[in-house]
Amino acid sequence: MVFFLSQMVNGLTVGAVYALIALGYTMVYGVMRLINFAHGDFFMMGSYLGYTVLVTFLAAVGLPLWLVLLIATAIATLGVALLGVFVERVAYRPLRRSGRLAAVVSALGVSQFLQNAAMLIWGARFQAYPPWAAPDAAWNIGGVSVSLMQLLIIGISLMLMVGLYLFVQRTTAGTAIRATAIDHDTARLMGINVNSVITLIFIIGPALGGIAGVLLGLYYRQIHFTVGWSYGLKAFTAAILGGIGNIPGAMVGGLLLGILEMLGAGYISAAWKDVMVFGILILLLIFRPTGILGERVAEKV
Amino acid sequence: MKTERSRMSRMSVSANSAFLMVLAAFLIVFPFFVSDYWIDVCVFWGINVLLGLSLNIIVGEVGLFNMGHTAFYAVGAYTAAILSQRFGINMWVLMLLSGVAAAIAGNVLTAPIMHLRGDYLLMVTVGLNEIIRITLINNPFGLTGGPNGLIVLDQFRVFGRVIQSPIDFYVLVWGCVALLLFALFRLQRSRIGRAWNYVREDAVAAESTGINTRWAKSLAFMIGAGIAGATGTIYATKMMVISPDSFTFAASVSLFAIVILGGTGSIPGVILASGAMMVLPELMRDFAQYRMLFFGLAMVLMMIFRPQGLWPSTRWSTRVKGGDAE
Amino acid sequence: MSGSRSARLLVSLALLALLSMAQFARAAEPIRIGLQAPITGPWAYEGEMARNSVQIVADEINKAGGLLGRPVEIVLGDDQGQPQQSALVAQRMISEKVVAVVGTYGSSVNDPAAAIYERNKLVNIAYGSTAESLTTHGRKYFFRTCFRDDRQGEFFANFAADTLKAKRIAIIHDNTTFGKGLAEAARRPILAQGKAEVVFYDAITPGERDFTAILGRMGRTNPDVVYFTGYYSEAGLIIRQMRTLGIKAPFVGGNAAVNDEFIKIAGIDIAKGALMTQEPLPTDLDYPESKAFVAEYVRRHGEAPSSPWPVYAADAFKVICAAIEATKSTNSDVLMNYLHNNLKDYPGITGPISFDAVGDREGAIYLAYEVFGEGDFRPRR
Amino acid sequence: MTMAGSETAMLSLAGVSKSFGGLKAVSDFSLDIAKGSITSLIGPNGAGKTTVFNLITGIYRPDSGTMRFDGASIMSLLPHQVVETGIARTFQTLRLFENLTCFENVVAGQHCRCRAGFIACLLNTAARRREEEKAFKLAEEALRRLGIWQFRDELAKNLSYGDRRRLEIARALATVPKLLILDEPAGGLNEQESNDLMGIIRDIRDSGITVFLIEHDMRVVMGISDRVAVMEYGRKIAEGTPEEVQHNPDVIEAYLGSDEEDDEFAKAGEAR
Repeated sequence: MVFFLSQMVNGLTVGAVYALIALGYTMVYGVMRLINFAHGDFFMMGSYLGYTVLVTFLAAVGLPLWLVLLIATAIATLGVALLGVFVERVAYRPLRRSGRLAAVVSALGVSQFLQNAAMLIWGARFQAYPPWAAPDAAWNIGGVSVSLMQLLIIGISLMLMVGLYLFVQRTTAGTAIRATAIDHDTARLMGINVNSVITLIFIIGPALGGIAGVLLGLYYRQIHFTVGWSYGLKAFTAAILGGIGNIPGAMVGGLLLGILEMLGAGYISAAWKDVMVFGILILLLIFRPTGILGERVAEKV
Repeated sequence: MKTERSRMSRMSVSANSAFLMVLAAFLIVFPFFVSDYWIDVCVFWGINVLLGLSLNIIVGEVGLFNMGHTAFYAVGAYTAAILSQRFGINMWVLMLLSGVAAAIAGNVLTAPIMHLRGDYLLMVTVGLNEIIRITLINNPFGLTGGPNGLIVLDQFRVFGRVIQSPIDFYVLVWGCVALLLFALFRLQRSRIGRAWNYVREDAVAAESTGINTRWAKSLAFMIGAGIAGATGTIYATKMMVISPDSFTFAASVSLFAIVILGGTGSIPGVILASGAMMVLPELMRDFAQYRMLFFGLAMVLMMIFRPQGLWPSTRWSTRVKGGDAE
Repeated sequence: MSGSRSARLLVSLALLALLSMAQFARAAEPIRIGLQAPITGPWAYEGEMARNSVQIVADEINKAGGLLGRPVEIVLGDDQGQPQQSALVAQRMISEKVVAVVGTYGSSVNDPAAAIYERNKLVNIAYGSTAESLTTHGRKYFFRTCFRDDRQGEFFANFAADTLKAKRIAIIHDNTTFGKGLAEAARRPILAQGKAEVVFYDAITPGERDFTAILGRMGRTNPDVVYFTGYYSEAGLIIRQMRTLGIKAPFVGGNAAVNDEFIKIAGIDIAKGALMTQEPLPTDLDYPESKAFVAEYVRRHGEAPSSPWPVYAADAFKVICAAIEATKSTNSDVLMNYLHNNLKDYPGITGPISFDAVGDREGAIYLAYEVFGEGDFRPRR
Repeated sequence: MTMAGSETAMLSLAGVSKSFGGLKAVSDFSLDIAKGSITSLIGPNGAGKTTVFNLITGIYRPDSGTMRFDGASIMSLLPHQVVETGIARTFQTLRLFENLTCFENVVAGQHCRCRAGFIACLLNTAARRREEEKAFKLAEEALRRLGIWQFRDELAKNLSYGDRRRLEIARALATVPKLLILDEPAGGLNEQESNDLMGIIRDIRDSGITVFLIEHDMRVVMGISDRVAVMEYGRKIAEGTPEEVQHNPDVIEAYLGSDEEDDEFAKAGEAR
């Protein structure tokens, strides 16, 4: 039981991060029907930006730790959001009328570019977040070890997810996003500026990815330019699992994937873990083609 | 406007034939002037062309998103390696068998989700690629040799001559390309090829016009996977050693990019793009570090300024002779 | 696209191809020896060091008058750490008519090349490919100056049982050719000796960062020592997550874990006391040849090579030159026979070199390293 | 004249119902279509007419009821199998293969009449060639019948709207149907084009093909129909000759009582 609970805590931690990244995939997909393969790399850039801020600017300044972390996170988030808007302008917007395959390849190109840019800027070797930055506190609750970073990751992720959900459901901008997701032309007729909505999506999605990047950087310390690829793949899987285009679906999918992974590795075999994850994904799609929470989406007629 | 367009498409068809003739001439003359190394480069180019064309059936002709194509390539290569190692079956038979194995794998694994939206299929094929790669690494029942892979000792034989030297492989691979082109040409001009294009254009309309879209999609997937599997046999005998390192998701992605960058559905496009993928990195050697950066940038720019690809698809469209003049 | 434009495109492509071919058509006066290494790709760093090291040896030989009165020249082939590129490089080496080849680094990358060299009867000496399988195919022209994984595995088995007095051993690998090979090579002697048991054996996925699940499962087996045979980046995470989970067993890494980054990722408090099994680093070698070599390397590049492998490349190059010098021949069969039968205890940079019947280097020198401080790995006393 | 159970019924629907998430799109719908007739289905937007078509052509599966065509049940057939039994259709919103030529569009209709498999196509057997020759001839006939043969090598997307409508009918005809189902064939056509269309539909009927259509243009409906059925809120509220229907108080009520409702429901019905 203790072992099971520890695995759940670990699974929730990883899953919360998958969910944060999956939100970016799902929002972009919902509005643009584009699989943004570069999204994982926004997450990676977030990790590196946070690292740079921590190491170069803030190491010397005598501010309290929580403030330092807040500033680093804010700068990384802002930077990644700007990057997201820029990428959308340059690499996706010109392609909106050129078919979806062109956009997918463009996204793959952006991903390739970002990875190699990161390699050139920060080097091909692994980098590590400074040890003083990450709070090391951990508790042992009845044999289950829970660290402060884990609680922070789960807490912040849940807060952001709920916030995003409320934003999309309750605000005017959120309504515009939902309307655009249903149909661009109708949304335009209703007086919604579709371009602004897409820009907004490319601020929110990458920003969430950026926050996730910093959080995971602090948690694991180790960062590398290839990390976006594997997390991106998992997060996208999570988005599909929950029902792509669906915001609560991304959360559920992310958490579920994290827990599945941890239980799979914890009880069965770490080497076969990914085979199980993808196997479950395929089975789920066979029996429930729209994911766990996905509604039946009308194929455009 | 109307007549102009139709004339243009006719001209491009002749450009296609011109391309193939120039290519054939080049390929015949080429080996007489270069070292074995460049012949070998062309062997791998040819292998990539085979793979690209097989993926093009799925992505280009039918419009199905398949981003895990190397999975089928791997199934073929490993089927050949395992059967040759254990039973010493003739390589030509193995080529057929591994093609069939890959086709079955392609069909069994994708049939249940064939009717889903394109993006789900994409995700499933990606998952499939990972499942197969990890399974190969984990060495189930001691079959696949784990991360070390398998040694392939047997080779193709033609009238007692062992296909071994670069020029032998050159002839074998490009001979296969020629055969495949011929087969594709036949298919494209038949009811099967047309059905594929109808499905790509509008699956609902195709179904309502009496086309079994599921059959059309599955057939394309089986043929595409089968060809990739058969190509896997050639790859295995060429490399003599195969390991999971050759069948990664990244390899699938670059194959996918070849098809789109070349011009979805375009045969000259696939040949040009896979050639460029082989030669460009060689030419950009001086920029070693920046190479992949430029490569990513080029993909984006290409899609923005030439979304239809290097050599946009021009089909050999079905025309009727005679009739009255326009 | 109009017909004439496509024709122009084709002509320019053909020209490009011809131009690039011309570059390889030069005739050669010097004795040419190939170096196949990952100059780009994920192992670019290793490839670069190997190139630097071999260059030092070549320069020395040329300064001393060359080989058989002819200068030596290095023909560099970049295999990018990919199997297919490796096969291409091997073919290029044969087209270039090199006398012998040094290389390469990765085991799974080496295999296709070794197969081609074998068929074309070209002596090739690997410098970083430690997988056992490479010398189990009966190849006559394949040699290596590095040691096989099973020697390191054996070293670990003895070290764990005799020095650490471990009874329950956990082994984790990363499912790469190298990591899994070493893990198996360690498990075998432990099982055979019967002094200890392997209580846990599983693999992580490289590139991932959360190993708490597998470590948690491992922790329940109460190991006395944990052996991780993968790379430093994951090793750093594993030791830290182990300690967070409260697993106090000593951590031993394989030779791929030795890297400053290991300490940075784990944090010095946690990394301190971690052990590594590995070939002696160049700076820890006691032979006069090694001291001279390291000094020259530092003079040229400002720091000593950070891994043992480039030095094995330099040794491979030296051995080839020694064979040519001794036999006064550049014939592959002559060289092959000489290396198998006549080369005994050649004074290499990494110690005496002799090859056995399958081309493996005889003897083995491994040390247990310990982490003492920031960036400080020292042989354990 | 009662049609129920009549031996001349080509298509007979009995008690067919379909609902989407609690919303009854079609309820207890019964209709017989006589062989060789032109039958129209009319009704306000959102009445469920297109849903009836989608049920017949296998795009949706009915919740209850029976559907028989030419004596055999078509309840569990997939759309392409429905076409094989001899029912061809067009769409309310045109669905052409835009990037293919008109000829290729029409040849699509012959796909289900051909049998050549993978091997036959690869080997280009004589049987395959004969079969294809026949298919091409039928496609040519269909194009000529609709008067668009001169556009055969043109891409479908380059045609005028009226010609595109004709092209879709030609494609349906090329399947050699017994029953042709047309979803608002006159939609978006001008008066001259509508008149031509009426002629074409009559010709089709005269060549022995039964026609069933949805239409809003009452001039067309009253001009060519042998029988008219009227739907409102998923139910059939009237059926008879054009004159009978025109004077049916329920129909008048339905048409006057409802303003142009938004046709969202109709759209939703077609989408899946």
